[in-house]
Amino acid sequence: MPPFDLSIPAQLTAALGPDLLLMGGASLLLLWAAWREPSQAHQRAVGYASMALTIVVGAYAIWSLYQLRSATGGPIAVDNFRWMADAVILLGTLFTIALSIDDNERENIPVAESHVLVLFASSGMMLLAAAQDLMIVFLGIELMSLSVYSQAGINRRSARGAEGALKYFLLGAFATAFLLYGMALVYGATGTTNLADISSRVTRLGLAHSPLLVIGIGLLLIGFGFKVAAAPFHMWAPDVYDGSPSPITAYMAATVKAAAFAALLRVWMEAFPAAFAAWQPAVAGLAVATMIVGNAIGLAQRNIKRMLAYSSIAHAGFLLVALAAGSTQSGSAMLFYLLAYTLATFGAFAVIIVMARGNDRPVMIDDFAGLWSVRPWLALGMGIMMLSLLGFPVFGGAGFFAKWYVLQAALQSPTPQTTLAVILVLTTVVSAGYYLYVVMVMFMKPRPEGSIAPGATPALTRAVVVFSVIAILLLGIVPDRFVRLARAGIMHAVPTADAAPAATASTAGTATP
Amino acid sequence: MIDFLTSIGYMHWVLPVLLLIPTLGAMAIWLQGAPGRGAPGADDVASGAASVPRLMAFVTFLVEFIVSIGLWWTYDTTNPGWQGVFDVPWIPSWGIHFRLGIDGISLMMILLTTSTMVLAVLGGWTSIRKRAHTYYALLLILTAGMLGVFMSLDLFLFYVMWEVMLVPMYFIIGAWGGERRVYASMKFFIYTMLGSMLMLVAIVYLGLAAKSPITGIPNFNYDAVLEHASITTAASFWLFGAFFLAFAVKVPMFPFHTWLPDAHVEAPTAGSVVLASIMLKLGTFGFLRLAVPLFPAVATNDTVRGIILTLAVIGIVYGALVSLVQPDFKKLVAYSSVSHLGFVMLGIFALTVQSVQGALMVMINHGISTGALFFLIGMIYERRHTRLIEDYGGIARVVPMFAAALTLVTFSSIGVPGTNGFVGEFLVLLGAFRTYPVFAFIAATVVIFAAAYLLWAIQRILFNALDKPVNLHIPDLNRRELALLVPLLAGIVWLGVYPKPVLSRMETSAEHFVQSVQTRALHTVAEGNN
Amino acid sequence: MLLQSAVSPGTHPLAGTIAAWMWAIPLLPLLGFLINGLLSLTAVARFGPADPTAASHAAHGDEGGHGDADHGGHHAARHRFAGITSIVGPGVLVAAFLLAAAIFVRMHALGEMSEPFIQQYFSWMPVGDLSVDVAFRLDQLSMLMVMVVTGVGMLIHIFSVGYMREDPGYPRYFAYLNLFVFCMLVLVMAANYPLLFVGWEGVGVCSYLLIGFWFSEKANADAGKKAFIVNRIGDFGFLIAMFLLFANYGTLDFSALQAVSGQFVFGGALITTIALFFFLGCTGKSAQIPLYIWLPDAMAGPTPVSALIHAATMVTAGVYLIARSNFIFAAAPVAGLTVVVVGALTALFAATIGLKQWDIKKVLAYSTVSQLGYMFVGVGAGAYVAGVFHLMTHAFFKALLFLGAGSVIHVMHQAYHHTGSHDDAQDMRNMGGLKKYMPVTWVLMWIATLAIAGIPPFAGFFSKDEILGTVFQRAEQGSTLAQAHWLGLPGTAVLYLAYAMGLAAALLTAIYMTRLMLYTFHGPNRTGEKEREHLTEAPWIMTGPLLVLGLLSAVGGWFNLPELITHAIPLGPTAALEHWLDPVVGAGTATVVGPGAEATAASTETILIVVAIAIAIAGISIAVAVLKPAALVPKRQAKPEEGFERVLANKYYVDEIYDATVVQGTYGVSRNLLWRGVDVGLIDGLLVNGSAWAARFAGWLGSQLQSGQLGTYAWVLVLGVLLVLGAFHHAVLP
Amino acid sequence: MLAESLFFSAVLFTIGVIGVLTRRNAIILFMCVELMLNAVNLTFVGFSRVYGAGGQVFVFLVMTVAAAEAAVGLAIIIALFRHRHTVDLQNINLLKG
Repeated sequence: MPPFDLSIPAQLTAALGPDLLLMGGASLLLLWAAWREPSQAHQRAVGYASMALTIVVGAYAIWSLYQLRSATGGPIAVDNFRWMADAVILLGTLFTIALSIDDNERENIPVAESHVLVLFASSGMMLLAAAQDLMIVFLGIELMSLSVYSQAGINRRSARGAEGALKYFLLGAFATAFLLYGMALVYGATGTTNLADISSRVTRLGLAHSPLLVIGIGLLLIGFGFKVAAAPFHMWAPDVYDGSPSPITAYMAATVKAAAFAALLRVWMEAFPAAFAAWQPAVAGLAVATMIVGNAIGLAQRNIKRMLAYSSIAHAGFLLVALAAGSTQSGSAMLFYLLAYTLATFGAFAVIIVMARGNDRPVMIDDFAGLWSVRPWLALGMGIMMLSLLGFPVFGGAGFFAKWYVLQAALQSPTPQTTLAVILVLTTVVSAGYYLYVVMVMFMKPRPEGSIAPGATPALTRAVVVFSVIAILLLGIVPDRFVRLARAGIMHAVPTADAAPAATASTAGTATP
Repeated sequence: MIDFLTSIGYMHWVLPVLLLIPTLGAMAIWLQGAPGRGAPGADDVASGAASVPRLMAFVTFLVEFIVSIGLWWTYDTTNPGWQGVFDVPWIPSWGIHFRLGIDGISLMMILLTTSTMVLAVLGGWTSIRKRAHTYYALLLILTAGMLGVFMSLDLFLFYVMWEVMLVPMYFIIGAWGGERRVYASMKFFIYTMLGSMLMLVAIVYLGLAAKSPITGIPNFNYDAVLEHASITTAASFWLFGAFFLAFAVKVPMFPFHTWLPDAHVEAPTAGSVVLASIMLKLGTFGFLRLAVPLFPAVATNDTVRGIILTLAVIGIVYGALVSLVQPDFKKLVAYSSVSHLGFVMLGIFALTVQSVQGALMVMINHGISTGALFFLIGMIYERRHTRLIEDYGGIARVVPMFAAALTLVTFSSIGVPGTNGFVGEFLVLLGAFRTYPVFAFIAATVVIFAAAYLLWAIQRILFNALDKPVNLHIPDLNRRELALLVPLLAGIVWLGVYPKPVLSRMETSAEHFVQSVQTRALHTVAEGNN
Repeated sequence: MLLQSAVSPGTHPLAGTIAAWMWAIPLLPLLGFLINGLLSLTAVARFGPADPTAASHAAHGDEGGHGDADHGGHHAARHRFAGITSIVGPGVLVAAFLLAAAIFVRMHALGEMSEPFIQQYFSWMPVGDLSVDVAFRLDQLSMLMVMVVTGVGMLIHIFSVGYMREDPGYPRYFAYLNLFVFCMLVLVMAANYPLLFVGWEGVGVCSYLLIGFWFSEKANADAGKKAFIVNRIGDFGFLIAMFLLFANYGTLDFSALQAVSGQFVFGGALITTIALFFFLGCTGKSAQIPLYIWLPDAMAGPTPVSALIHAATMVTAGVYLIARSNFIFAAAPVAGLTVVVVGALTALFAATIGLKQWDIKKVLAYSTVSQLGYMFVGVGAGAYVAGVFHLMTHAFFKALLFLGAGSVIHVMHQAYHHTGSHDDAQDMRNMGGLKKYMPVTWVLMWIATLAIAGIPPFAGFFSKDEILGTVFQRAEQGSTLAQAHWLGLPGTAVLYLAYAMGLAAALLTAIYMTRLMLYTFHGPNRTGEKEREHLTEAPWIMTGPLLVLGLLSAVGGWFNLPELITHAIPLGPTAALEHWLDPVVGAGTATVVGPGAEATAASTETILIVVAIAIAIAGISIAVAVLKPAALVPKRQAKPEEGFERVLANKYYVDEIYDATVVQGTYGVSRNLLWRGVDVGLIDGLLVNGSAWAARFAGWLGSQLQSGQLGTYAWVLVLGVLLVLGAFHHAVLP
Repeated sequence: MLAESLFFSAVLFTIGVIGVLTRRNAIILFMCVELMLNAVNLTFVGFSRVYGAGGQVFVFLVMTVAAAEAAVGLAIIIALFRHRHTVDLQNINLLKG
């Protein structure tokens, strides 16, 4: 199908309707947020409105998904992968705002704009998921990043928050420069910023070994590697996650990562399939380094947010395995993984929010000691999150299928990534060392004498936990429907990495959610 | 009996129902009381809070056992194929089915499981004093997982069930265990996971190797993988290695055994019993069901076989020798398990009908005898709160019933003829001697060491002078404990004297196993040569 | 009934006769075991509280009850079920003996019976081509053994009623004893090796339980355990022999094996190995070098147990096994010579130790070891009949000796009990002059002593003489044994040597037995003044069985009179036992004798007999001449031995040597090398926890890099840039 | 001209990188990043000479974004300064491990 002509309103809304709705709505909400004196009530009201907007946009995106429209070429992709990614992103957005409403109240941050910032960041992410042009990628990344930089420091009373925000900002900008340089070089090599055009020119002109292109891909990989916190570009993540408010940390860990991976996958699969041989070793190496670094250092953590930060790094490594496989399954495996990871991460952070003590004091893993005896349901929820992050069947629900899918993608690749698969599972065993430590502390350690029970769980936070647990467990028992949805989300360009162009049309065309 | 069972379509629904009963039971128990009721850390037995869940658990297990026992009659011993097959698509996009079925081997394992679990509840009747609801719920989930492994005819399902068992056992050890329970449970979990994770990769690989050429969807159906998976010789070695590691840890084979003593020692009685009686069998069952049949050429490769048999025999002798010097009775029994399970491995890899049947018998016998030993240790521990052998001495005078039971079980574990222990070990050694006389010869020396370590232990517990005043007033077995031991003791004698009903139910499957592995190994080798 | 459902086809002459009831012979003692066992448990069973944990916290108020159950047998009241046990325990044996006797009569009436009568009950281990049935086999050999076991067993059971009645563990004792008889009967009646092994191990278990019957004494429990473990070493050999048989001949059934015995390669390595492994089993069960060490310790059990198990029946199982496997041993002359050598060595060696023992039962124990050596010399030399004959006569006179010693101990014990003394009731130095107080026992013991010493016409003379005579014949006449070589030595030399050793042992036997009699019954009495009043003859329930055994010891030789004697004096049938056993062992004997053997000249035979008698008389004379019972002092005042006497009294320090090398070696290796070294140190410490530690350390190292310094992060990032670009390096190169 | 501009921009970019690596003041660090961005802009412009206007559009995009970035960045630096009264990055290491 031809690309949409964005100058025709009908086609514009078909291609960018949810994005425009979100951006427009967010702008209006920003006005409303700035209109009143900061207060908890106002913050809450804006938060609810933001959630409502998110739900509407989400519904719109899912409706679009079922329209089965697709178009090739052009700056904006209209395909199932995009809508699926949007759905995952918006789910994370919804969770973030819900948690923020409660967390802002608890931490006394009466900033209504915080929710709007989340919406803006999310609109950047949606752009990323849809970007079929490097310019749009850049725009999306910056829109997302700038909003999140501010988010990280939203608690102005927190020195830790400010430090985190600064580190994030400086390193983020630094990495963006590499990303941008990469884009410039790719542009220089191919003369275009459109992904489909890049791909066709690389093939047509035989640019797969062009130094400009190859260095450009490398620099792009570095830029994206920073955004997804792949080792060795991960160093910012633990500090920033540690310093930021917990909902934002979850947002960064799950949703930012989801968006970055969506864009990474699209760029790689649509623009550089012909250079597979060039980038595969680097991506694989990055995956290995990330898995090892994340899981090993995770073992040494006593602060739960930092632990989850390293866990998040490790998961980036697992996702990179799917990318390195470059198989038809990579895209859907990644989507499924991101969904499962989003659920588990937000669930875990929701519990951390409940456990927080305020006063800028970090939550330590040992604070969970004996949680089972005072808050059994909470402990159970956290246990399920941990097992899900570990990728354990049934009790970890969706987490296991996510890992399974990635493994399947790795092994189904035209060049089966057995080594990566083995490293994946071995580092998973290492990760059991810290995930289980949390479980152990909650269920097997006594509650320390004189420790205060955590306060009541606010309604929205509880809703997030309950929803995550139920979704994780359900996905862990009957994942087939979502697997099929994720399958349908495979982009049209992906199979070219399999060097099977004939399958391209059929996969994208016949797939139905 | 058969007519009645056939008339209600028993074989069509029994397998899923066997999984459903404990799952529902667990939910019911948990919802009934946990986590809302009762102060945490309170003594549920004394307060009576434990009586409802344990009764529910007992009834559930009893129902489960009664439902399962029908298999004894309805199982068709002449049919070497799967029976009671239940097959529904689970995740069709990945070619995964919820496919259950049994053969003679899994039949016996299922019956062993369901019967042991009834006793396991009784065994912890008064010793599980905290958070009783959760404990019994976990025990039920554990049962579902174990049964699932025995029934699975889909590799994916097998893996899922394999892991499902892990979590309840982790909690049972970690939350209801002894002093070093945290270390033990963590070690147990990570050790086992290390083994099983590589198996996961291997399973994915196999499923993809058997994928449909038309749709490209992988196929995890056991039979499909067995028949259609196209694997290169080199790959099959690696894949076998992955399965080997998973199962060897579980068995446990030397040198992958060190989680076992810790887990056994720290676990509560029912945990130890389940570990010893059933969970260890899952490892050897894995060899019988997956590792060997899927890669017959590797399993019969001289080098591989030599290594495995060497490890098995080392385990046999080593386990016995290390048992000899254990100060802790539970640890002693744990190491003796290493020794006994070595016999199973020897039997499986010697690959004669006698040795395989013997291995199966050892699996059952070890379940009964070692289970009984752990029950007995649990009983005496409940009275004296020590497992150290030297803390006892001469107590046969104050607890004669206990002493009589322990002595009989000990004889069974030693393998005295007339008890079940002899039948298994004799058959394994006899069969193994035909193909691997040297290994069998070395393994047979254990008849000496086994007598040495166990008799020395029970002498220091039951006999000698009753010289510690604290032991003067140990109460003897109560009626519940006696009721729980009697079936085990009866089983010991029954299987020792008349094992034929059991042997005949496993015979077709064991013969099928040996023959198919041998012919398929030859076939594969021939293909490789072409 | 299950047991009758599978009786073998009715073509056999014994089918349909009383012999069809042969299954009941072992089952009767089993029934006795069940009844007595239940009685024993019922009497002591006292159910614990429903919640033991709660109870153990509050238990200490409950005084009494358990504390008084003293199993030491000193101060307790008679067991409340003693009456029932006194009837059931010996009753089942009497019934079994009567049944066996009836079958024997029926069998004897048949005259020639070439085929064994086999009853199959059920299939025990049917696996593939292996088929092990629970089946009993009645032939002449097993009939003989059944008679010995039930007969002697019955007498000892009756004796036990008197000996053990006051013991608080009375029903338990009879339960074990009945179980033992059951196992022993299974052993001798089994129709295949695995079932024989059931009995073989079963008697070991009972022996274990009975040696440690008074388990509260550590020494007793130790002795039981030692017996079992040492026996297990032998059982290992038995198992290997079975595996070899099955692996090579595909069956373990006696009849089937006999049928394929034509395939045995005469003197081949395989058959020799099989025979040697069987013999390893025998050295364990029958207390031969090097595994004899358990038997003297086994005297820790009640004395009737020593008589039944450790003298008359169980320890002779090895002899039975070789006789039963004669077709195997006959085909393996090297193995046969090994048996002869080990038997002769044991006979001599044990006899020397017997010279310096003070414990009356220890003397008898070493005597038993020594006599078992004789039996092995016999069966090893292919004189299966002679071996079994000595087995039988030994059962009579040794049971008598033990029971007599039991009576003495019983009486001594009673005396000490009355005065509250704690002296050793078994030490001969504390006895002396008992003939005055126990005349009946004294006479009977002398009969047994003369029998064991080999004085005609008592039973031992005939059997021992036949063994020694046969060994001499085998050497002289160029049998297959004589033609074989043993460790390079010609078989003839080995056999002559064995003969000489046998004679030497006979001399020593006469000496130590006379010593025992002199010190116990003659000379002055060395018990205290107060004890002397209580010394009296044992009750009739004990002396009654002694009388029967005395009779058998006296006339047991009639069962197999040599032709030389019947030729001269027509006392009875010539070589009755030999004829009786011929269908079972005849072929084996013929193989050993080899073709073209001539009968020994009557003159040679006469000389041999004269030498044997002379040696026996010499032994007794030496003992009477040298030993001075009057000079003995009670144990408490005795000085320790010196020089070689001390070595003998300490049994050549064999136990100590075994303990220091084998036992401590095993423990040491297990504890320090395997457990602490390999398990805890290497596998768990270095590999398992080591890798966990390494992962943690790596994590710690990584987290140290995470310094919080933005500069570091930037450097690492740039380093990463270089690495990633480096990873693309290969793509640019052509 | 293309080669020269590419080389020059690469040099500029490297200077920026070195600046980031060596300086300890947050604001100077940020300036170095800006330098890097501008180096990239130069590259785009250079390539535009070959390929047409596309690169120049990108440059405008980058400039706009950089401005926004500066706004956010300076705000963050000020927020931190309020807490720590310094922008020397060596002293800013509350978060580590």
